[in-house]
Amino acid sequence: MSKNWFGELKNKTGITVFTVLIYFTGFPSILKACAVCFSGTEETLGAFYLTTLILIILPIAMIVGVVLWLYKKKLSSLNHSG
Amino acid sequence: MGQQAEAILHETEAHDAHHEMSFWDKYIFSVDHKIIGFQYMFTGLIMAAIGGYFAYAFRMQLAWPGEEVPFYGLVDAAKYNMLVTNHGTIMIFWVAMPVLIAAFGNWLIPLMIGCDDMVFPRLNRLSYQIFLVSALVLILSFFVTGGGFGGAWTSYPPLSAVAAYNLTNWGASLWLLAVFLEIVAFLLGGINFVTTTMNARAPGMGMMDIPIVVWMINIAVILFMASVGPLVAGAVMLFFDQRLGTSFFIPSGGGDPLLWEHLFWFFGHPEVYVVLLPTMGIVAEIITVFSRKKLFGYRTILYTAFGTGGLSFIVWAHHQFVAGIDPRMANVFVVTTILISIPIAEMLFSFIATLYGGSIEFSTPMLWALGFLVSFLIGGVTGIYLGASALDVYFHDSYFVIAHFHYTFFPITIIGMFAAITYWFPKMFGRMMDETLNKIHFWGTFIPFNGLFLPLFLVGMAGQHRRIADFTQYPDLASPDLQSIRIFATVSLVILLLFQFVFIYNFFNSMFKGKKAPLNPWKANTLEWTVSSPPPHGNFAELPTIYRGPYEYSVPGREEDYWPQHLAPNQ
Amino acid sequence: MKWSLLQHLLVAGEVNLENRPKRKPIVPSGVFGMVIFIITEVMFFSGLVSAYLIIRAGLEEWPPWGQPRLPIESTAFNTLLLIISAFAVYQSRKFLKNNLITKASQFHLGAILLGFCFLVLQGYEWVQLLQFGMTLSSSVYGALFYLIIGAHGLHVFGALVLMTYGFIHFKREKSFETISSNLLPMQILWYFVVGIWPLLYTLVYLI
Amino acid sequence: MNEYLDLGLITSFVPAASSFAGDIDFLFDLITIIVGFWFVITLATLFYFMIRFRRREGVKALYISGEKHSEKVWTHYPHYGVIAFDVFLIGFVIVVWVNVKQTLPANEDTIRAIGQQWSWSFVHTGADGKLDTEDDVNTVNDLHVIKDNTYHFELQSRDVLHNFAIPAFRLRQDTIPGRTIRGWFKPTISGTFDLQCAEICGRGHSMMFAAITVHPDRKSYDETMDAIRAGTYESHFEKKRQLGPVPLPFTVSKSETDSPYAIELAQSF
Repeated sequence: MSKNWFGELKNKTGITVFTVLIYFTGFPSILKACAVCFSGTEETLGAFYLTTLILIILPIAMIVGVVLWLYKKKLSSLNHSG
Repeated sequence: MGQQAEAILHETEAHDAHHEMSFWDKYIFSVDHKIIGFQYMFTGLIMAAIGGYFAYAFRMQLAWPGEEVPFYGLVDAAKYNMLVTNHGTIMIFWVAMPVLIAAFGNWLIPLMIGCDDMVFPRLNRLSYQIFLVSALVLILSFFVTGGGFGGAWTSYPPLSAVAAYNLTNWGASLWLLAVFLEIVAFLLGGINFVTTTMNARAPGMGMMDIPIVVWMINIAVILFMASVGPLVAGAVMLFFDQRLGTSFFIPSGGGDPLLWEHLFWFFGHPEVYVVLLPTMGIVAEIITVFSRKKLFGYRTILYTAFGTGGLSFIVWAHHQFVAGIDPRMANVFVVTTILISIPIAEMLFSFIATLYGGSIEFSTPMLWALGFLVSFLIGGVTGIYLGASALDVYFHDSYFVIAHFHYTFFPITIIGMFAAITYWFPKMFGRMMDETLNKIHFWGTFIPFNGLFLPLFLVGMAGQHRRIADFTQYPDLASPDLQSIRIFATVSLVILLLFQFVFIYNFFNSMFKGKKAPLNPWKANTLEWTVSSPPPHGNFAELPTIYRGPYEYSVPGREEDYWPQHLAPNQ
Repeated sequence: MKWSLLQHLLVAGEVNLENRPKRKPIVPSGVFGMVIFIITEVMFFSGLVSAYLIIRAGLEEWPPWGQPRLPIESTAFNTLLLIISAFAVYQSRKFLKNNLITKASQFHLGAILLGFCFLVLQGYEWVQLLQFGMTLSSSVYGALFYLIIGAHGLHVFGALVLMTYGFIHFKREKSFETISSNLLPMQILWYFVVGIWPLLYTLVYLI
Repeated sequence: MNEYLDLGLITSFVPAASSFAGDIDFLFDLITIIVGFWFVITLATLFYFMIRFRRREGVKALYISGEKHSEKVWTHYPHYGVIAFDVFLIGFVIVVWVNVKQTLPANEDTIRAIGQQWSWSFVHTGADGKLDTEDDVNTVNDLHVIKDNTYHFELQSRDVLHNFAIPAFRLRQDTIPGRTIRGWFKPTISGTFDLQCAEICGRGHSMMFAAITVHPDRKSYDETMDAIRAGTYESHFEKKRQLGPVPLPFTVSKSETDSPYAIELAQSF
């Protein structure tokens, strides 16, 4: 057993977990067996995905934007006075 | 009130000979942040009493179904639905939010950051007035024809959208209007809180010298402001559906009921953290003072709060695992949901680490804070079960969910509220509370609380689901064992409610007849303990300057074990 | 007593913490408060837009059978009015910086008038659409149109009321800095109201 | 998966009557062990600190900022543990979820459940194994299936949201008006179980319950179906209703009532 077996194991576990997640979240054969997806139309599903993405990204982006803006203002005011 | 504001007031009242303010000006239409905080607090406490009374009525019905409930009467199906719906709504929107955020936010922010009032005092007053109207509209909705709204606090359409389905034509609309007004009130208040904290801090107070509770209230407010928009949009659409004949959420007219769940839960989940974070802050203040320890990892706690806030925007779909969303989307939300346990766990570990090497005094506020840690821990770990989508297939809308979120909300709202009240009471009213009665009240609340909600985990595991008025009709759920569990929970609730009278007596008795409180009875560092109690209008005689962080307890080489923020280093 | 109560409720005299010598905030309170308010507003409109996208995706025919098309051209003109008004506000600020108070007030007034023109034309369009049989309850198409465009119209109206109220500052105040800082929050709101319109126009009218 | 780990926490209350019930019970037990481990350790630490560091005369508290790296590790190590267990858990959770909700195994038969205020209508396929044909058998509040057969279900709703919930099968799924939601289950124990509506659906939500009967073999199932067609079958549901205690008093004021179901309900109780 090599010395850095732990590092290898960690790396492998990470890759396995990642692959498993990708497999289960997006694999096309499972898509066909999706129990709920048939209920609405394709477009509805797409719209739900799109709006989910919008709603997730917008608030975080705005808050981060405002914080960065304040930070910049703060830095420039410090430079101005000092 | 600041000097400028006072000057303006005097200008406008030039014709008034009195310098004394009338009762109305002083207590009802005051712009003083402390009075507005009291107004929020007392309204919240009255609403808490109503919510508790509702809980009593429907728990009695569950324990002894079909029998007259003393002090209420017969609980039929319509009344049962109305009771559970409005219990949830009141406890979240009219107790947790006003007491934890609005009352203590108003009371503490200006005092703790060392300024004389909120930045927009009139906006603040308007906020409370709208809030009061919203509470009155909600109470009115119980008495209109058809009775109060009975479609659960989540109010899923089409049930909530069509009067023929919910049979509470006006109750549903008034309920929605009340929620809408309440949200508007908090928007106004929230703008005020964040702006005050940003712009009105005492000189010398850097970002990392702000007490954690002020930080937490601000993070909570920002979360609220950033998440509430979709709910407001949804509420307007639902109101149109109810009153103007549109069909945004009614499938026969081209709408989509899932859309409401989408918009509602986008707000609904951050809301949990909106009420959780202020209590975390209150607990942080109390455990540092009563263990005479510096807070373990100020920055860690702060960053975990940011992390929690950010993550709370991407977990909401776990409320819809079995609601008909795409199961592939559910997998992503399982990951994010379980991830959110990480910052919260880190925060709790930091609080526990704060106790290490301390000198812990078990006074009542400390008991409440420790009680919070213990019971919130149970609420937190049971959340893992429900975040796991596959288990949600079984536990969705069961009593396991009820027990879980009461183990989070009860500690947050009720225990957090009592912790804060008992801790800041000497400053609020200038008198001490009776310690013995306080301790009786603590044990009389904490033990029955566990007796009430631990059994609900068991009935939840047995598959008992929510919002059912009478389980005796369900052959599998009517077994005597389960019924005796229900009776046990109900008896615990009654005991819990009875012990609240101890608190009410103690509260008002101490307010008028209690022992006079010294300036700083707990020997705490933060700025609110430097002003006289109760603090006068304008708070500080002269604005303090800040020299250090808020948690410098037991500093080596110093004789006293505390070091207030405003003392200059040579003092 | 009554009069003083009314005054208390109406007169906007805030505590002016910015004048305290010891502390100088990075961003003025009014501006900061307005920015936070606009975050909420953006989320409100994103909720409406989400609803629009989801409901529209669920219907096969858009616009549904028997519903009138929306007037794209006249609204394009309307859009132009709104954008010009934003430029007028921008010019007004520029003049204020150069201490030209009369010109600044003229441009401010111009922006308000353009805003009112927008509202009036929008109202005229609504009257016509109602005559064509497109009402709130005729279909979810009409409902969404009136909801989103109406929500925006209400915001325009609110912002206009604020801007008109802000016009008083030109008469009352003496210092250019005070006028500028007092007007800034309202102007930010106006920029927001103008900025979100092309988005809604594209979404509701064009595609 | 419950052959690997079975604490019997849920099965002591309600039997595990479907093919995936064991997986869900296994997951519950697994989470209980992992979470219980952390819970006990954390709570023990908390109580130890409370007792060990209580206030004593002349003992001053330590000054620890928790900002130094050597101090931070004390919260970080348990934290890494939590992350490791979280990742471990997510793997199992997703495997079970994919089995239950994301895959649709080949079926022997299909049933349709239609929710309305406040009863369930069920459609059985009859002899040809297809829905929407002449020999369909319709029942109200009474569902019949055969043991060890895999069923697909189609959920529909006439008015509001309902939830098709069978605790013994560990199954809950919302029904949504305007959509048809498909899924599957495979009963493994014969008997009669509760079928509930688990999403609030109005005034009569408490009354909206049905029974699912799992027949041990096809013979018994066919006999029942014939009896239902002939109108001679007394449903299990009805028998249970008579045994149960008094129904709730209902007050539905006539002026408020627009719903035909509400009128029906008000008259029948």
